[in-house]
Amino acid sequence: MANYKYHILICGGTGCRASKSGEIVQNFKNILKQENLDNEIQVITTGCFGFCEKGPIVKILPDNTFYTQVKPEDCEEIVKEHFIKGRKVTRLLYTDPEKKEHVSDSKHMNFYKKQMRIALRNCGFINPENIDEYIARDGYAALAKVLEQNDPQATIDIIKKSGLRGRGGGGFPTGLKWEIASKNPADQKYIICNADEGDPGAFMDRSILEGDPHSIIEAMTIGGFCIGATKGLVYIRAEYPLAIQRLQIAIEQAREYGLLGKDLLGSGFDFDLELRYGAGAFVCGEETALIHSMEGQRGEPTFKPPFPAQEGYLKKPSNVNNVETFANIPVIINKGWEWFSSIGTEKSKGTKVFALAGQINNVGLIEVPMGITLREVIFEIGGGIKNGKKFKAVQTGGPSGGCLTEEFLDTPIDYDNLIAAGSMMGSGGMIVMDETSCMPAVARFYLDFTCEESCGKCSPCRVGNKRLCELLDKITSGKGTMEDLENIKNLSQVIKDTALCGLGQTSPNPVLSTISHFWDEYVAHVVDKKCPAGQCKALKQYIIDPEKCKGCTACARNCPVGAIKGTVKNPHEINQELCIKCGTCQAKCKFGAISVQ
Amino acid sequence: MAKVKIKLRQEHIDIIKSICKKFDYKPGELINVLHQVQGEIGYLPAEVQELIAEELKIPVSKVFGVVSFYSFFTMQPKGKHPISVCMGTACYVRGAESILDEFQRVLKIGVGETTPDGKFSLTSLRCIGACGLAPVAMIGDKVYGRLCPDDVKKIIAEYND
Amino acid sequence: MGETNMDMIKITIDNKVVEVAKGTTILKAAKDNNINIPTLCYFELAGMDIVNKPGSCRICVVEVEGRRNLAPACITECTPDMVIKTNTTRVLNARRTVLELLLSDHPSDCLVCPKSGDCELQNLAIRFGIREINYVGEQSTYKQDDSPSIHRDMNKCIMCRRCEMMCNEFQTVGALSAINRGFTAVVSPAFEEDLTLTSCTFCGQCVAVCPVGALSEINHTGKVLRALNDPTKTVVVQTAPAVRVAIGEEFGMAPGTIATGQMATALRKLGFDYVFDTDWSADLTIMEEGTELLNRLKKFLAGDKDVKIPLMTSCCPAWVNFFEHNFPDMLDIPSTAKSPQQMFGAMAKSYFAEKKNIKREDMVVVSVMPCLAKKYECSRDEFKVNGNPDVDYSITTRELASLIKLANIDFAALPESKFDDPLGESTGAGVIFGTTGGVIEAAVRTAYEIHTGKKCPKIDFEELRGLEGIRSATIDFDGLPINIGIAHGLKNARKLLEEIREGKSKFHAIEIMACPGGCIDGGGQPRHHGNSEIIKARWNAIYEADKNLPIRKSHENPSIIQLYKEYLGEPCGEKSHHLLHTHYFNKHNVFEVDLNKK
Amino acid sequence: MDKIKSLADLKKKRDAIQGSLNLRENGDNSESMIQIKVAMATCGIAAGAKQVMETLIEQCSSKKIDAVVTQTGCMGYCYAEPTVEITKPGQDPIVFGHVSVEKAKELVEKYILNNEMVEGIIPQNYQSIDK
Repeated sequence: MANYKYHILICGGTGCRASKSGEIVQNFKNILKQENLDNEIQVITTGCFGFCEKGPIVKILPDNTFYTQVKPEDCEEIVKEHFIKGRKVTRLLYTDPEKKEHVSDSKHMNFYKKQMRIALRNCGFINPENIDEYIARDGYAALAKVLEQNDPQATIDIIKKSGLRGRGGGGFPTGLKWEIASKNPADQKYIICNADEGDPGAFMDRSILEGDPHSIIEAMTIGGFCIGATKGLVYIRAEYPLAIQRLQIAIEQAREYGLLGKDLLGSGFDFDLELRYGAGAFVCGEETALIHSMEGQRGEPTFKPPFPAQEGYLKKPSNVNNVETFANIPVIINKGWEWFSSIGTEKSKGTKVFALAGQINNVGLIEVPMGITLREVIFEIGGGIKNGKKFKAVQTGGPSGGCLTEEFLDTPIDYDNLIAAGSMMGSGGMIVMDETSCMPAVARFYLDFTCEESCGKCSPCRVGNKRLCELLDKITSGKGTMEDLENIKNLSQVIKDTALCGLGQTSPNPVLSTISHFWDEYVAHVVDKKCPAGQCKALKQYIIDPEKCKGCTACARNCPVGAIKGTVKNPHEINQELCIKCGTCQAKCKFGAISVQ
Repeated sequence: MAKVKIKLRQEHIDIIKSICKKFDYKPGELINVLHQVQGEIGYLPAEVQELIAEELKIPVSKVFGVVSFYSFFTMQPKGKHPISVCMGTACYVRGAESILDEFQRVLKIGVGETTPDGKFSLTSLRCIGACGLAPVAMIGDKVYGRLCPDDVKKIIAEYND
Repeated sequence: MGETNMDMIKITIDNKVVEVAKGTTILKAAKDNNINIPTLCYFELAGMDIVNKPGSCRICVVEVEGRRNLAPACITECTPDMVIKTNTTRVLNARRTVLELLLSDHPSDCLVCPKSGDCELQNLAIRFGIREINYVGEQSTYKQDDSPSIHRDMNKCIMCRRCEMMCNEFQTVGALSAINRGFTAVVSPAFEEDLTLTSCTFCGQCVAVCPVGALSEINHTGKVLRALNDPTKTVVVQTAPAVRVAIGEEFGMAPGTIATGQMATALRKLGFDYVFDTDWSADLTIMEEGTELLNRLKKFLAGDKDVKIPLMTSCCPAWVNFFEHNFPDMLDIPSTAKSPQQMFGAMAKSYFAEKKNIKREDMVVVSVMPCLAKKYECSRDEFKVNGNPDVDYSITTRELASLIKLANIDFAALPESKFDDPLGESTGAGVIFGTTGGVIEAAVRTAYEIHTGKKCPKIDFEELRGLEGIRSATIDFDGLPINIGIAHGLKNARKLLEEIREGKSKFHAIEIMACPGGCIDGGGQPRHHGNSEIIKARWNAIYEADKNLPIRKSHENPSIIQLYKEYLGEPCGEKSHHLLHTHYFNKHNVFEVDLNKK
Repeated sequence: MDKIKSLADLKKKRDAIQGSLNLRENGDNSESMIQIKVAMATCGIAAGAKQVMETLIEQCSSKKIDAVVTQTGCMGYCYAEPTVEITKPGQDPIVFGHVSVEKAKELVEKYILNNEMVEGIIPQNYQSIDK
């Protein structure tokens, strides 16, 4: 066996793979072979490091060098400089945006400093396709412990005491959920993992499955043992081919090791896993809809009760948890509930993974202890707003959440505070918006999403959200009235009050929160017929300032619809009738002569 | 009311029958069957759904009810180069709408349509998880990140030889 | 304190403390306390195994203390000490808004809608006093779909899914399903194609339960009026047994009123030249079907392997469609006897036409049926002679009522009159064709006497009656035990057919009717809006009408005896085989290899 | 592949593999560990730095010392190759010159484990490339 002195970890998450990280892996392997170093330096594809903004990421251990935005052609230089000459390739190191200094160790980066990785503990650290690496990190030790103890209730109690709550959105206490399912007797029960991540802008579940699939297998087995289920099902998005592949490999490996199948670790407990594929329906994140979908039906939610714990998959008691929730389980058992419950706030324990995105410098996947403030997340971890613009709002909780303003920046993040602020935790999407984002337009974007994803079963969601979307369309196109705003408010409230499932009940949140925090902006659209953020196409005009225009013709040449007329060296003019407000002219103008009104 | 004759290519009949058999003709496996059949044939036209219904012994209306519910399933053949523009929130706030508009304008097709020559089809999808590269579009398996409307023509030109 | 009943719980509803049984829904608890919460998608036919409560329309929401949002009353069960308010401002506003939303995606063409006056959505709009709709926007547009029996206008669909439930759960036909999602979600056949291209049996139960005008019957009243006003035509009408016990409801008479006499008078007033009775041809059906049963049974008992047992009745056209679509391998199981409607048509246009010397093309036969499938049945090619159908138009009980109203006839005040002879004379056996178990009871009354040559010791076979979905009884044919199975609802029929296919059926004869309770709740009957008491009243009325008749066995019907003597010869003889029997078609989809496509 | 049939099996398996991951675990905690850098430029390798580095890795691992052994470029003490820089947590780095395989063992034994000073310290100021 080779005695490796160095490990090169290369992010194999979807984001980095999109930027050719696969090619980087191959190049490293080839070059190391040429240089006869392939027995000393090991190349490992890992899961996501989280710092997607700067991907592809290449990390070198043991000296913990963190190279960012690596291109396949950089591999040779890294090998020659870093390994052969022992010099770091400074141009690929992360540059601190404030101090303008290179930082080589990820621990010193603001992005990682405040993070605490529990669910993501193995992501970007182990090779997800190698069960041995998982075992070496105490993998399956929690399962062994649980099986040896042979007391499901004791394990349920640990989870209950840890204070772990569902990470998929609702925040229901996980231990309690398991307890209810464990107390419903049945000849067959099911434990189900909801991996149908549908929030547009959240990808933590995918990252965990891609980076640490065994943690889910282990946790589901533990859950199965606790509730008395011998069968586990993972409902996974078909649009996640890599996660599916890694999970399948992991399941195979676990079976080969006897960690799935019959008589696990000599305990007499049988457990196995199967995959079920989602097919592109956000509503299937709702557990009853998910179950119907797994049964081969339309993913329509049904009224609860009966809860899945009473009557779930194939009418048998079932327990549904999401990926991130499961990822916490083995750690809690290994390190104890006391340790876990010492992290976080009074009612929200542990950490939460957020997908940080939007107009922010450091886009990526982060895991932070509950109770951290939005300010810390956005300005320290996230590195602040892109291009030095002003912070306007942050949207949490995806289509079910709301927009929070500056006044909430110092609120500690947990389930209850977010709800109190008019938003919610949701699955952990966190979209930061700057002054150029128009709030009514953002609300419309989310409503558009809800309309498209509504199953159509109940009238408030089927028709109500459609009408809400149409009303917001009216507002953003400058045709709204004050009466429309009143109707929007009433309709939102009624939908919240009457919709059948969580999707419908929370769908007006983006509207209600923006209306309450950005009322003036709505009124500006209605009364002044202006979009203060300059985003609403129907309400803006591109105007060429004849003073500044040098007649370079760049705008006219680039206008996709030929709406700009003018002769060389003479001021140009935009035909507003033809203009599609794409903004190309403004981007092309070197003289800053084109402005939006 | 009357007997309906449904015509299918022999190879498609064979594919569908073997997939249904693999899933033991269980109606509960409908979605898995549809996934695999679409994977093999590329799309799920009416005749294909009729045969799946026949094999699994469920009403074809239910099969269509499922196919038309899930956005992943399509009854239209995809173009040779299927284009998907990510409309996830991260991409949206970084201008994905204008990218999608530009694709529609350049290709002269709407979302969910295929160009008459069968070369390109255009869809929007929700978050492929490459938020760091937002806004993002995929052509086939290739991801294009940090797009601006100007890039669209160039990208399409790559495939237009 | 005395013993507390463990199964009772206390709740407070609109400030009143009441006790309800555990498991009671808020809707029921309210109703029992004279609080009528409005509903729309909710539908239940008690005792018939029919329930639709998706909890999806959200019209019935109420406020429950301690609950974040409003609770749907139809599906939320009462819990101990629950405090419910059914009429707070919040509730009323929510209901009104939801109703406005439904109306905002519904054409406002009430005045010309087939459901006007009998529409549950319209009733709600009246009840809520809707004067304007605050929410407007895009409306759904779907193509209109006409089949021989059913008209679909899905622009009016409110997605209550009652039709889908009937089609799939009660009938297991599966022609309809919810399709698409979100705003575009609607109930439709696969690929939004026409019903005629599906396995629809035209049972009409979707129409029977539709709360709005999305599903309605194909209306033939105009054609009937034209025929009645055509002096060159002799217009003959036949009325099915179940019509007489339901038509009174359309004129404010109590459910279960037997209005045979008024109906006959009304038909004459409408201008029909001959007012006859399908009960007459029901008696004829018994002669043919009963004889066929005995013939088959004899051969079977003699060890003839080619003969199929059980024999299944074939009067119900939806049932015929059902097995033609779903059990094409078993087309030789059902009786070949035509249905009473078609036997009547065949006899009217041969025997009676010859008797009266009316040319076939000058005679128009109209049938009044509780059924929508009868419209399709009379359009089938095998029931035509040179393109001229045996039955020209089949109208429903509802359509007849509208004709009567149109002609300014005060139905309830009409004097009673009798049917014309000879095709109007019938027995109690003919009447009970109108409900589940009736056909087979009528057959037993006759087959017993023909088989044994003895008078049957009883007439009322209580063991064959009832409203359970599947029933069975063994009737002693003087030493020969005959096992009889009865099913109504096609899901129950499917079960019996599958037993036969697996060789596990113990029955010698099986009666099938597609609709709940049989023809009394056919798709063409006056609407009961989920009140199963109405169906029970009709059911009682059928047996009462049977009892009221002097002759109660088909083979004792003098007109039938005369018919055989004068015209047909003997049951299942050559002439009756030609005129009164039919054959069935394989309607299952066929898959063919497409050789043209590459 | 052998099945894991018991908790003991799992532990055995974990212990067997854990070594291969130590490199990474340690990298993650480098601040709290002893860092040993071996100068491995051409001059160092010519003087036997490769064997020295292997010895150090082996010694640390067999004596269960939490140390990160890495290679580095030429430190500029070409006259004293092979050179090794040892940084204990919270202390300034010390560079040792003329480190042979034997000397390497001594460094581990005396300086690292027992905190005894060992001959061969190069006293001059230096600059590592990190700075």
